[in-house]
Amino acid sequence: MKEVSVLVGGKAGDGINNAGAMVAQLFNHLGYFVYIYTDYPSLIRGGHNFALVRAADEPVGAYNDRIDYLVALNQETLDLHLPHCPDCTVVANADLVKSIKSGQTVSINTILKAESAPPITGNSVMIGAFAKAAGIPWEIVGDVFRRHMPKAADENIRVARRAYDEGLTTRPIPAIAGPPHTLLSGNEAIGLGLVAGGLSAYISYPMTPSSTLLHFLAGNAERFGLKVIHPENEIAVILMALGSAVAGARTAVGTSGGGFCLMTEGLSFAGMAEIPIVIVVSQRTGPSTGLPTYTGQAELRFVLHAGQGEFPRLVVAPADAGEAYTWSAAVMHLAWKYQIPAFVLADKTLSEGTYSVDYDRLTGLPVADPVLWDGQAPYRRYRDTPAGISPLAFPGRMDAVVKMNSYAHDEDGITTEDAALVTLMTKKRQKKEAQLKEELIRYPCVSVRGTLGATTALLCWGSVRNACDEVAARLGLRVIQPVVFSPFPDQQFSAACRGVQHLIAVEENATGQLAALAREHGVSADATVLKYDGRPFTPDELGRRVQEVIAP
Amino acid sequence: MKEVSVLVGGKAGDGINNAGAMVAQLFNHLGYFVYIYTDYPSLIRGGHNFALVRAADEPVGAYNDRIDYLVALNQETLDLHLPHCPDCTVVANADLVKSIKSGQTVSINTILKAESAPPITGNSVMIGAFAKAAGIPWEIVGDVFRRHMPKAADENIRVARRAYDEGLTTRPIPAIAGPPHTLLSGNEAIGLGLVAGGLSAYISYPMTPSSTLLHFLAGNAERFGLKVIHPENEIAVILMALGSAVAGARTAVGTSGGGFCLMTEGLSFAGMAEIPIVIVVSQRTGPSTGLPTYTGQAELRFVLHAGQGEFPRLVVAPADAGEAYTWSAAVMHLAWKYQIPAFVLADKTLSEGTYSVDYDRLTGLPVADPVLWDGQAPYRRYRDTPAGISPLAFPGRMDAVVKMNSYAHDEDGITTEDAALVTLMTKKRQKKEAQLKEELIRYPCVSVRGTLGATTALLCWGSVRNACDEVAARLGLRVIQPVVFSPFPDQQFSAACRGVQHLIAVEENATGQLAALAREHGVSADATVLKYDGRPFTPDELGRRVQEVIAP
Amino acid sequence: MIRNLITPAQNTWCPGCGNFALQHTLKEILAGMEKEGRSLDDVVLVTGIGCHAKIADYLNINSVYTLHGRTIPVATGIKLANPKVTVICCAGDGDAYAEGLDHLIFAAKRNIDITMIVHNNRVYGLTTGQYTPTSPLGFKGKSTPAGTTEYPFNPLELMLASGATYIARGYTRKMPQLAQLIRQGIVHKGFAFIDVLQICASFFNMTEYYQSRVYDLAGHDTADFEKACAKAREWDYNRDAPIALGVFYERALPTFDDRYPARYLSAEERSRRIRDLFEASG
Amino acid sequence: MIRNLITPAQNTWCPGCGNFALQHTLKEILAGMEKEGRSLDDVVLVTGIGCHAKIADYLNINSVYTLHGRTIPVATGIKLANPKVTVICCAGDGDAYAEGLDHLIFAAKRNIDITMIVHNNRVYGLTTGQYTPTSPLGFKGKSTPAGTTEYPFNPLELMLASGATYIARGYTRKMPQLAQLIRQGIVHKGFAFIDVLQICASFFNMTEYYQSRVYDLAGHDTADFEKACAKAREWDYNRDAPIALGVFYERALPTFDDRYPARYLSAEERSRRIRDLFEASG
Ligand SMILES: Cc1ncc(C[n+]2csc(CCOP(=O)(O)OP(=O)(O)O)c2C)c(N)n1
Ligand SMILES: Cc1ncc(C[n+]2csc(CCOP(=O)(O)OP(=O)(O)O)c2C)c(N)n1
Ligand code: SF4
Ligand code: SF4
Ligand SMILES: [Mg+2]
Ligand SMILES: [Mg+2]
Repeated sequence: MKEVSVLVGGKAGDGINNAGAMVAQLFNHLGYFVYIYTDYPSLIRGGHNFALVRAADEPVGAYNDRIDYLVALNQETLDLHLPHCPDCTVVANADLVKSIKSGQTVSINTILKAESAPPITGNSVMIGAFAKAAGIPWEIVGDVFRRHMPKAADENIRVARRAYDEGLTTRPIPAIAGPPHTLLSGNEAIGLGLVAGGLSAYISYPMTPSSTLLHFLAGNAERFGLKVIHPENEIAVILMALGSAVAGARTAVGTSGGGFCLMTEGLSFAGMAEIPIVIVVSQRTGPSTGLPTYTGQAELRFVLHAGQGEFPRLVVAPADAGEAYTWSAAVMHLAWKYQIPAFVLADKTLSEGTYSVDYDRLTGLPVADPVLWDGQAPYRRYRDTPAGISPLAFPGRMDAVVKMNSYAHDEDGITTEDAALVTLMTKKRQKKEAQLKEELIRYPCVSVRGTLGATTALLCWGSVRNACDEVAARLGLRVIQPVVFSPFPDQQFSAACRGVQHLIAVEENATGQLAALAREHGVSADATVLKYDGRPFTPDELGRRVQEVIAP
Repeated sequence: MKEVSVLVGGKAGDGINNAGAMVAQLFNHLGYFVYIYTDYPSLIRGGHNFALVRAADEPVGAYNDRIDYLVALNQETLDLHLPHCPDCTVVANADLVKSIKSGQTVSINTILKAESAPPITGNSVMIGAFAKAAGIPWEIVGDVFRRHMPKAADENIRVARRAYDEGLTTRPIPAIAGPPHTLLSGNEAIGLGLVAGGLSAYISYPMTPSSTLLHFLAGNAERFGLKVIHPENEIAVILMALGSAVAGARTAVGTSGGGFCLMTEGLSFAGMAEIPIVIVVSQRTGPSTGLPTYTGQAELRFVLHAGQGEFPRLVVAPADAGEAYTWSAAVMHLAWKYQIPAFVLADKTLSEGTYSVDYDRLTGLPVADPVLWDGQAPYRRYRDTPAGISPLAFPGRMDAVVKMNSYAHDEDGITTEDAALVTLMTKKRQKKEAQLKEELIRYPCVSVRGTLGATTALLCWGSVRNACDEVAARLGLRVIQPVVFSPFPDQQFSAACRGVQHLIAVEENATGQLAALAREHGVSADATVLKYDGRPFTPDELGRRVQEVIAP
Repeated sequence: MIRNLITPAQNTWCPGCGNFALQHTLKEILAGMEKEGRSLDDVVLVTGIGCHAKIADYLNINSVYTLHGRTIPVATGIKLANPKVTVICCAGDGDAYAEGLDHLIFAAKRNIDITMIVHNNRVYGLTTGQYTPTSPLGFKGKSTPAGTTEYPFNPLELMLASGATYIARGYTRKMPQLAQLIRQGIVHKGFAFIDVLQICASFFNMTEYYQSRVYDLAGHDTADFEKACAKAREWDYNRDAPIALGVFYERALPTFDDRYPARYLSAEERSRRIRDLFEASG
Repeated sequence: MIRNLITPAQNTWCPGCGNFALQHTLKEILAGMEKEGRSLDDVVLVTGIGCHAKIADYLNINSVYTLHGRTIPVATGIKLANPKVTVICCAGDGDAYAEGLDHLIFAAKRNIDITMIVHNNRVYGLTTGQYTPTSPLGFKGKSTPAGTTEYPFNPLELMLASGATYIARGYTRKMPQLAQLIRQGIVHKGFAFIDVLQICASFFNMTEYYQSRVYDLAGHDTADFEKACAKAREWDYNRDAPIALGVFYERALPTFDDRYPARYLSAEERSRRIRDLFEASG
């Protein structure tokens, strides 16, 4: 794999995210696949932020230990990162770094003064300087500014150009053949997937790392005909969303673990009253407030079992933006077909990571259609049917009295305490689950990757899959990634595990939640490789740790 | 087993619970062990209520299909129950039942008028009539009234006596040798256990079937020096309780599944900030509002995994009032020793069922002591120690700055985002769990009962154990009942399962949650016997269903 | 087709319960709407959990029997998704003033066009008699056998402070007025709040107390905020005082649902726009 | 021993943030208490989650850094368990007025003896700039890029309607007065509420706006409820109007914690009473 990595670092408020995005677009327009990881503490200004852009000639979804270029807006960036990449090419802000041993510096202040540009354009100076160091043709740089920083493009281009002209090309990056791709963050991909699945309302209370999904959909509400609402708290979020769904609008909510806690009572209500709802949970490091801006995979079991009582639920955990897009659409369709709560389970790495996506090469998933009432009165909201799915009608529909109920109820939605009826209705809901499980056989619920016939396999889920892919490629391993967790795809999972002699579970949590779940489904991992400090596995680190357990 | 069962039925508001309790006391004073089950819909007046009193010459904790006496305050009681016990002895309220084929009637109205007693004494008439039919000596009846209905005992005794004198003894119940026992409901036993564990504050929002615990402790607040608070909602409940614990008061909360949903964010906070708290969750039929006054066992997995992130928790599910008392005390002690959230997981059957308890024969459990700060400054709230337990000090303690934190934090309780520190503190919490698991080896975490060497075993938990005991006695089976679910007692559990060839999981839920958990811990049940209509298994019904799976 | 407005579900309220009056009143209002040619298919009843909430089982119209304390967000969601429907909430006082108080204040703040009827029996009925935020100081319920230690709050004052645009109080033993207040609340465009003093026959029977104190707010200027405050404060749900019934305050203001107009996108248009956005990000 | 009141934790507020003023003010107040001979071991700071809440890391006193929106129940629990400690809450406006509004109203209703300081920057700071319940109509935040569609509510009015016994408003650029208001709030026996207009330099810098409008409530009769209401309504957090700073209202009332006296039972006494109860039930 041909690859190059750039770290852009500075303090919170310096616009590091934007700088990273621009660097990524430069690579994108040079023909590379890119991935961006952003690392920032939970504060608004001053702390250390960095964006890691990795570009390669094949799709990537993780950053690695090696860094080729270090773009440093301040001394702290050098202090923190240079020791780990002594050979990298440094492009530093002369105003804030002490002397550097090698590499070049550019003075943001001087250039801004010369162009009488505002401080906010400071990071464009660094982009210009980096582009020159990397020998990226100016046309591409100018193009990328005009396309991706359309607001005040001219000003930014001016300062970038001056830095570009002042700098030297020291370590040129070749263009490679290939069209630019769409660069999407995981949250943007989820949002677009939901829209593709028919989203008409998104309701959310801000919580990192789900907030950017709220911001993205709020910013595109007009474009997609959405109602985007930010209510008083997460309890209001889930119940407003359920009300919206009751009235016939495809609705989703988004949050992280702490906010999801407050939604669990509403979740169980959706299960009992059979209200379709999509819940996006983006995990961060817990427990409790934890590390708000860092990643984790410790809510798989919580999402699987949250809410009192038992009811069918769909739980899907995509690994990258492409999967996030296609599955979010599918999750919405399936939620509506089965009238159940359905989850897109993400994590900070996925939600806030940026990936190259090729719209035309996304694997389309089937589109499940809802079962609508045929108008034959009387309408019975919870009519029992062979598949357990009751035809849908919404309040306002002529001649349908639609009665929804959180109590145990009869087919008309009237409360009951009758033992036989309670059993019948529980079975009705179980039939839906069985039918959904059946239908999911046509979906790629378990992704098998790497060396398919290898007898040593990495078992993983969510964004960690991307690092696993790379390790598997290096070591010749199989990768087994369940995407759907509920209803559990037993058949596909055991097929995926066939022939595996050494199974290594790789997870970003402290207990091995997927490993435990696999055990429950008859498959025991031989070892677990766990990490729970909020930072994603790099392929390098993961490779080392996997090798330790393969050949101790 | 010598046994006799009495069903007392009437409409909500008739005082059926009280009548059941008095009948149970009559048996208690005849030397029997008793068990009371009450069945009532979720309404205040008018629906059908019944209390089932089962008395036996050995301890019982379930009611059975056979009924010997039917005490009917109204016609509905006869209509609903007589078909199922055609041979039973009927004692009916002449005012509200049509003619009866056999048995005797007594007119409540006539007797109340004769004694000019108020309507509320109506059920005492029925108790008197029943006592006579059962040939219970009047001294015992009078005694029981004076002891257990001290308010207005005279009035009640007068009407009971008149009914007693008017009736005939048709099916006498012999007294047996044996002292009377304490009769306690599961919730009373939990409450007393918590008090024994040092409870000083109980905070709760009413929710069936936990409400009677709130009422019991509120009614005894003075006696036990408790602060009993009913705040605005369950979120306030858990956080007020955590505040109380932070200040050094042993505190518990109680709720059912729906209310527990709202506590999950606080739960995770307790996990991260290491605040000891006891949470009583009494299950009812779900999902959602479900059947508020009926039972269920569908929240085992929810309680095990609730809250974002991972942290140690203690989860204990007692089966009867005796276990509820001893374990509630132990749970409180262990919560404080390990500074963790700890659960008493009950269900409606246990919470509202009444059991004979012999204080002197309760198996005492060890008393775990908290680790208190020795006063050596500086105080560090989260000091790492070999067992992971940080010595406790409370705000107000001289020279201790006590900083508690829901964020990832250092040993002083100051927020950190440092990867190494985050890992260290997670390991610290894991060490506590390991230590607790070690300590629990000295506790009876898995109860093995019945025919200990049998190769066919019933795997069960919570109140269902009582029906399993009876079935096992009849069929010569082993009963395996985990009492502790987290940390999972792997050692005791596999010891308990040793030699079992046919394992049958018996649960009051629709998915077999314990069976799945056992699979996760390496033990597969061969069959599940499930029930989820809100009514507990009777030994008779369970016996039939177990036989079906043993010899199909 | 004139429908039967009462379902076959067995009614399980206690004899003498004020909920009968509320049910009857709503039934009459619905019947009236139907007579005026309005389709009841466009009406949705949203209830919490409690005795009051059983009305969802009894009235034969669209209903959502939600969770304890959560009528308002569900009603808000329905109204936002389909602004054409009339949404009526029946909530308990435990429901609306304890478990879900925040939603009530935000509904007023947003001026969402729904009608909120609080069956204020000043006790938790269904859970067999605990105090609520409107029980008087010293109330001896099952959770406070020695008497509560908190003053009640005054829901009307809270609603005035929260920006509600229609604030009224009714009483289950003054049915014609109650019907009038609810009818007017439904017609009111915006958040309509009606606190209904509802008799709980089993746990807090205030009939005698109310009978001798209630009076009609005739002649009160409902546009005068200050006067509304004064009238609302006259009786604080604790001290003895005359208890005014009627509309305390009303004013016109744009509604929340109005501010979120429906925007329909065809499936093709939707796909095209998604594609465009993909392209713009490349 | 006079302790260092500031911890070594790195301060990460933005330059110009009003939280510095609040921290400095609290530090001075604490130092003053110590000088008067009060032990700071008896003070507990309870914070929510947000920029404001970082003060828990910075002030070297007992603290509980709780959850978003949950300062009050935690503070209430602490005060109930140990009525001798002084409990101060620092909450955000998102915290206290959105996520956890119900607790605020109940704290006022109960008159629990704690001091509630709301760092009201009228924006969610830590989550990078969304509207809060006190943001003005039309506020363009990240969740409402086209402007909010809701009027703010007025927290002072809500507190007046909820029965709060000490209600004040301060401003981070009027530090001596701010210190006075907080000090008085701490001394006040009962629930003390102080809404502090706090400058957020990054997402909603209202310095200019406030500077020209704030004035001191000198001479206002804090015992007069009606006048307090009028003063509270003068500025509604939306329309342009003079902004009064100072104590709006204060009165004496028994506190919640007072009503739950401590009752100590020795272990033996406790066992004896349990045993007695066992015996009584047989
Ligand atoms: C989250 C939650 N907590 C508690 C309950 C139990 N519960 C059911 S109804 C009710 C109170 C009902 O009181 P109110 O709202 O005044 O209604 P009423 O019965 O008086 O009409 C409670 C506490 C519940 N269903 N859900
Ligand atoms: C239950 C929950 N929801 C959401 C969040 C995310 N969150 C953290 S701080 C915050 C808002 C902070 O706003 P405010 O209370 O006004 O404090 P400020 O940052 O402005 O001081 C939010 C929404 C959270 N931590 N917990
Ligand atoms: S308990 Fe009260 S509110 Fe409930 S049905 Fe009976 S009288 Fe009505
Ligand atoms: S974002 Fe605003 S409130 Fe937060 S630290 Fe910065 S200036 Fe202060
Ligand atoms: Mg009520
Ligand atoms: Mg704020």
